[in-house]
Amino acid sequence: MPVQYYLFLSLALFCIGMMGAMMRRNAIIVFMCIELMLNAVNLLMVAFSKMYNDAAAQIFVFFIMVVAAAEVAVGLAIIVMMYRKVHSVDINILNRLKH
Amino acid sequence: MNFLLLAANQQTPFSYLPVAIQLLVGIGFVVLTIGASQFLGPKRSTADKLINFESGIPSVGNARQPMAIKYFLVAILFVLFDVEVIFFYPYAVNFKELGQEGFWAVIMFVAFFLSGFIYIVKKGALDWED
Amino acid sequence: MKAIIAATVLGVILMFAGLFVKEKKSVASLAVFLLFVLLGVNIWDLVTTAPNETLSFFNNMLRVDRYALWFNTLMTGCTLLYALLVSKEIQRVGSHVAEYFALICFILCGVYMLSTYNNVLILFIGIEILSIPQYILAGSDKRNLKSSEASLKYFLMGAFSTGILLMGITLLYGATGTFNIIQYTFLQSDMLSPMALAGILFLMVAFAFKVSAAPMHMWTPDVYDGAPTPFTAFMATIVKASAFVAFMRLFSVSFGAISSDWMMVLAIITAATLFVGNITAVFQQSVKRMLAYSSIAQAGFMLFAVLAVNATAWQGMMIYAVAYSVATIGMFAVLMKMKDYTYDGFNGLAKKDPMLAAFTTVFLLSLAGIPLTGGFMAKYFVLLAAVEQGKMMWLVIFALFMAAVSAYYYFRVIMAMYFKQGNAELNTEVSATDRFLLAITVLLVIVLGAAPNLILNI
Amino acid sequence: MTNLVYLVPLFPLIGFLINGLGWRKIPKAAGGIIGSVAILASFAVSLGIFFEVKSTGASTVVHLFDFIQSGTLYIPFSFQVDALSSLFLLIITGIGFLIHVYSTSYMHEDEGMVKYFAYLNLFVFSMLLLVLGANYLIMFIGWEGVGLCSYLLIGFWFKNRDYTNAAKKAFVMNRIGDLGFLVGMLLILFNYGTLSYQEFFGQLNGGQVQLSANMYNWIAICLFIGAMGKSAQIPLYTWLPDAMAGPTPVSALIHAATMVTAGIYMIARSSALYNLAPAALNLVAIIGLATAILAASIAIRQYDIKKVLAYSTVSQLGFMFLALGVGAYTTAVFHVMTHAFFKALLFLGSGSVIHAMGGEQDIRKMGGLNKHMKITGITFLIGCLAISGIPGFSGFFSKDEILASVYAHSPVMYYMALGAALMTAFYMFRLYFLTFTGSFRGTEEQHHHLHESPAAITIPLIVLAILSVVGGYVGLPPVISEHHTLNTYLGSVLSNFNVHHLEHSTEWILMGLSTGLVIAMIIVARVATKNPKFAENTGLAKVLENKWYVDELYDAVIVRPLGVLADVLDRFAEKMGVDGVVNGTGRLVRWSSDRVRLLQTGQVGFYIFVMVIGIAVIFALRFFGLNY
Repeated sequence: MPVQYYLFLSLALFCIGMMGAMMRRNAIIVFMCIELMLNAVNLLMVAFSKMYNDAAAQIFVFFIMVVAAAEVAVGLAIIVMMYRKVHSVDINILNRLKH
Repeated sequence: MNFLLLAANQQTPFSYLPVAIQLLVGIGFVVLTIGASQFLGPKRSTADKLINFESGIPSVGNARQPMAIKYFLVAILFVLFDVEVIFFYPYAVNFKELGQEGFWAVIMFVAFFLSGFIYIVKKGALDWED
Repeated sequence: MKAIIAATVLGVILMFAGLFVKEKKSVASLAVFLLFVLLGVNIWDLVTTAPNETLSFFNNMLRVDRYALWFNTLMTGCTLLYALLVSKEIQRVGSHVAEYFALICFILCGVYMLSTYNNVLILFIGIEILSIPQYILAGSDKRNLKSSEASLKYFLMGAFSTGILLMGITLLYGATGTFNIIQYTFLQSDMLSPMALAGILFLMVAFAFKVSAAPMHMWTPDVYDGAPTPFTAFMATIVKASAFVAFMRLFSVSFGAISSDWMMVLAIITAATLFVGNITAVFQQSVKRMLAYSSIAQAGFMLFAVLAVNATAWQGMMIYAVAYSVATIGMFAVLMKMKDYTYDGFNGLAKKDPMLAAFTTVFLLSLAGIPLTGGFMAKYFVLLAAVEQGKMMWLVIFALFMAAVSAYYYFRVIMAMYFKQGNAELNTEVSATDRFLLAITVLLVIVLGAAPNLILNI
Repeated sequence: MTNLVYLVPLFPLIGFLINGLGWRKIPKAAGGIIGSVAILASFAVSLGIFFEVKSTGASTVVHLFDFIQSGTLYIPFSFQVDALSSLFLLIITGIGFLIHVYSTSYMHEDEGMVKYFAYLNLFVFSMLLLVLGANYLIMFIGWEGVGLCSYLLIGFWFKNRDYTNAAKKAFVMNRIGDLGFLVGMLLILFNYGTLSYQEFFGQLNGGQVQLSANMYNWIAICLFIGAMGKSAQIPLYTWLPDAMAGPTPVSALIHAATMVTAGIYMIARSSALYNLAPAALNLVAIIGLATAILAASIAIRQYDIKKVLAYSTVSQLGFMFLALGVGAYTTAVFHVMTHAFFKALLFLGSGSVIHAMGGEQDIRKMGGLNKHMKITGITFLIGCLAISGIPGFSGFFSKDEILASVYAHSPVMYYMALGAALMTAFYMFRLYFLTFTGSFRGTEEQHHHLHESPAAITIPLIVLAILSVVGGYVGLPPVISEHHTLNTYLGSVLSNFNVHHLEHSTEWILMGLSTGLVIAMIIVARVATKNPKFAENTGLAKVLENKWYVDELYDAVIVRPLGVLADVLDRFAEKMGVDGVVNGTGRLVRWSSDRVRLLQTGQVGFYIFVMVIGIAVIFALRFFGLNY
């Protein structure tokens, strides 16, 4: 299967994630959309690694996954902290800081 | 065959077109779906609709029970320590080639890892009843 | 190389110190001592490497050259100065003093990686090590909702930009089949595949976010405003400088040969950054927020160093990083002493505490780029680099105009201090030690302006 | 002696440090003495240097230390000691000293006196740096330094609101000029890789680097824009009259004698460049002439004694630029010198008057002061005679020389310049007659307080009066003596550029013409002010009184639109865009109606939206072929 199919797929996933991050208001969902972007990248990475049959890219994917996990940890902690303050995970109520 | 990987030595705008098309398709799809659901979907929200459906029985109490923060904490820590294991696969695959140096590298990795674990234990993140 | 490991280990040590040492003050002093050690390690690295010798580690994933070592040393020195100046305020932020300092150590580890990476994997990890602790530091003031809000905003947008960065790396990998930034130089301008170009642009966008260049700057004012002031001072100076060095390293080492393909876009980003930062700063009422916008404006000037891929640009980046960091740290240190962060809070400071007012004036003059201060030399060098490179005359003139605009909002503070009535209330008593340290900072600013050779000829 | 040149700026610096660091502890008198002595010391050194240069005629570069040294770029911190700079040294330190002495008495009531002297010393230091520097960078450092000091000194009495505004205006206008200077500097550096005068001028006449005439013009014009800002030429002149908000001695030192002549110094210093840039030179001449006429016409209708002097300063600076523009560089420097003498004299005299009148500056409320303050009156008269060019006084020689070289350049310009000179005579004597003759028009207790100022004020007046009489004899016109002392002195540095000499008959005629007309003007002024009536001005007079409405014009054309733009960016970009996101969130609004009022901005979604738009724009820009 030619690699550009993977390219198209993961670009589409990436754009979907982008739009989601842009349009959703629930912090968790926004964060999931960002994870979707990262996974689109992972998919593309693996596809290329197969194309060049070069393992480096797969190791890179491992690193992406681990860093993403670390981000999940920090992110969820922040979101929980936010939730305990304002009892909502809606990012549109983050309005203390403005112009 | 693969125009994206080929070096496009004829720099016509056409050779850029696929990228643009891809972006447009990707963005357009999402805009379409979300926009459509916004406009087409009927917006009649009666009181009956807003109560959550408990198989006909009127719901009791609030669904949002305040949950102990411990659950989040444990879940988060689990995710961390679970995913870190991923680094053992590449080492396991070719630890012979890596030899001594690789071994010590992994030992260092585990050491940092353990220090993190000891830290959270000391910090009292895992003891369940305060 | 030694420094990276040292930073990590010292960070871990600090974490554990937090468990056993309960006394905030002693933790802080321990942290300062460890930063001294770290500076020592950096200097050790520096002196054990011959000039124009480049070492490479981890089968060529790190390439350590003299410039990087010197940059690391200077940044560590700035961090030390910062820690000395604001350790009291850090203790006031919250109860986890040891963790705050540990996070700062980890950030320094990221700084070292970003100045020596030779492989985009290290770039990616370095940026993450740089960013994730910042998300935590931004939210470290648990009592304050603004702090948590800043943290969440910063986290969401930072993660977003990470996605962009990774997409860029992946597309470049697809086009070249390598992660090594030296091998990216195989890219030829006349046969540049769209994928490679897209990758470069994605990377540029991601970096633009990290250095808060327009239009990716929107997070900056909110985060800098909401985060606890001591940590804002750190984010706005050392972190931003190292992000810039990473930006420069990639774009002049790897893509310097094909600069004609991305220069125009970056030039437009630069113009936008200068415009937004300066014009918006004019209308601020809080000095803290004004400094946030001014950091955007200063980023616009630093972008010149990236634009002009030549030797002067590297020197300009070095001196700009140091001059800007020192002046901004000093300015924030003064700001933290004030009770009221608005301009009116500074009214009549010259009467109440002439010494403090004089120090503040020097910092502001340096930020505004008045001669005989470090800020002037920095602006001079980066603009000179752009002029030598030749294609950017219109942008240079625009930048000079914007510098004139910037004088307006910096001098508003000076006017408030000297030309206005009122009693500026101090938050805390300014101790003799603080005065001494501030005096040293002022001295550094002036020395940088009078003899830039000291840090240029390395 | 030359190798001691570093002492000249050092003494004021020390004075500044002493006064600046201890301005709370040091008693006023001590502060004044420290400041004055510092300047006196550097005056002594500059005297020595002056005579050495006069004897040897050498122009040497004294290297102090390496300032910037990085790869190709090498900028030393070194001083240029030659005829031009040593002459300026004398003017700055000499007049500076007199004005310091004057200030010790003038400012002695002010509680910030020591701080004032610190600023004054700092100003002298930066001015000396400006004059002494052996390359454009050091000149620029001094350039910014004097700007800063004038900013501090104008705003010195910051109780008054619009004083600080004047200070800000001065600073911002100077910054605009500095842009030109910086761009010019960068162009020089870019083309020649050096900023030092010696190498640059060496390259200019017969080096390997040869540029197009266009490039020379651009560099010259950029430098001239800087000069416009500092020396208050059209269009950047409006800050100078407002700068009169500062203490009077400051106006005398900074805004009459020294700082404003920095532009003249720079262009005279770069004469080698301007000789290659005829278009730029013409521009200089035209701007100078226009400024001279405009400012003189404005001064005719001013009633504030210091404003009159301020506009006359602008007009005289216009004369100097006119002289530069026609290539008579030494003449311009000559006029700088004489003007420094009599303009400082006039300002200090006005200061003495204001002192006596208890702060009153409106000449409509003065008159007949001769009876009460003889010395001030006489010295002021001498100053007026000098500035309006009565034969025998210094102003005559320099102004006549300017007019002669302008005539040689083009008769039309000559007649216009002559008109400006006549206006000068008119408004100066209008000022003199209204102030010192006739009957007193002020209030009774003002009349009571009228008194001659103390010696510390009168002695500088007398010294300056003597100087503004004899100062002109260093440059006798060729018809009187073939030996022009100043030209021969400056000859080693400056050489006038295509200035044709007139045959003597023409020159006699010109002199006679101007002198006669000037005297006629004085008589007119006398008649006009015989029994003054200050009716509401109408027609042209009103326009003049309102300074041709230039400030209003700037406000309408530049200031307001900029403000609006910034406002739009601030409000619209940060707020309106967000509302779109906000409106989509109806359920949230219902869920937390109490927070609705807060839902204005700071939305992550909007921020990411902007980022995405930015990415799209960047890609579009690049992929649809925008690159070098």
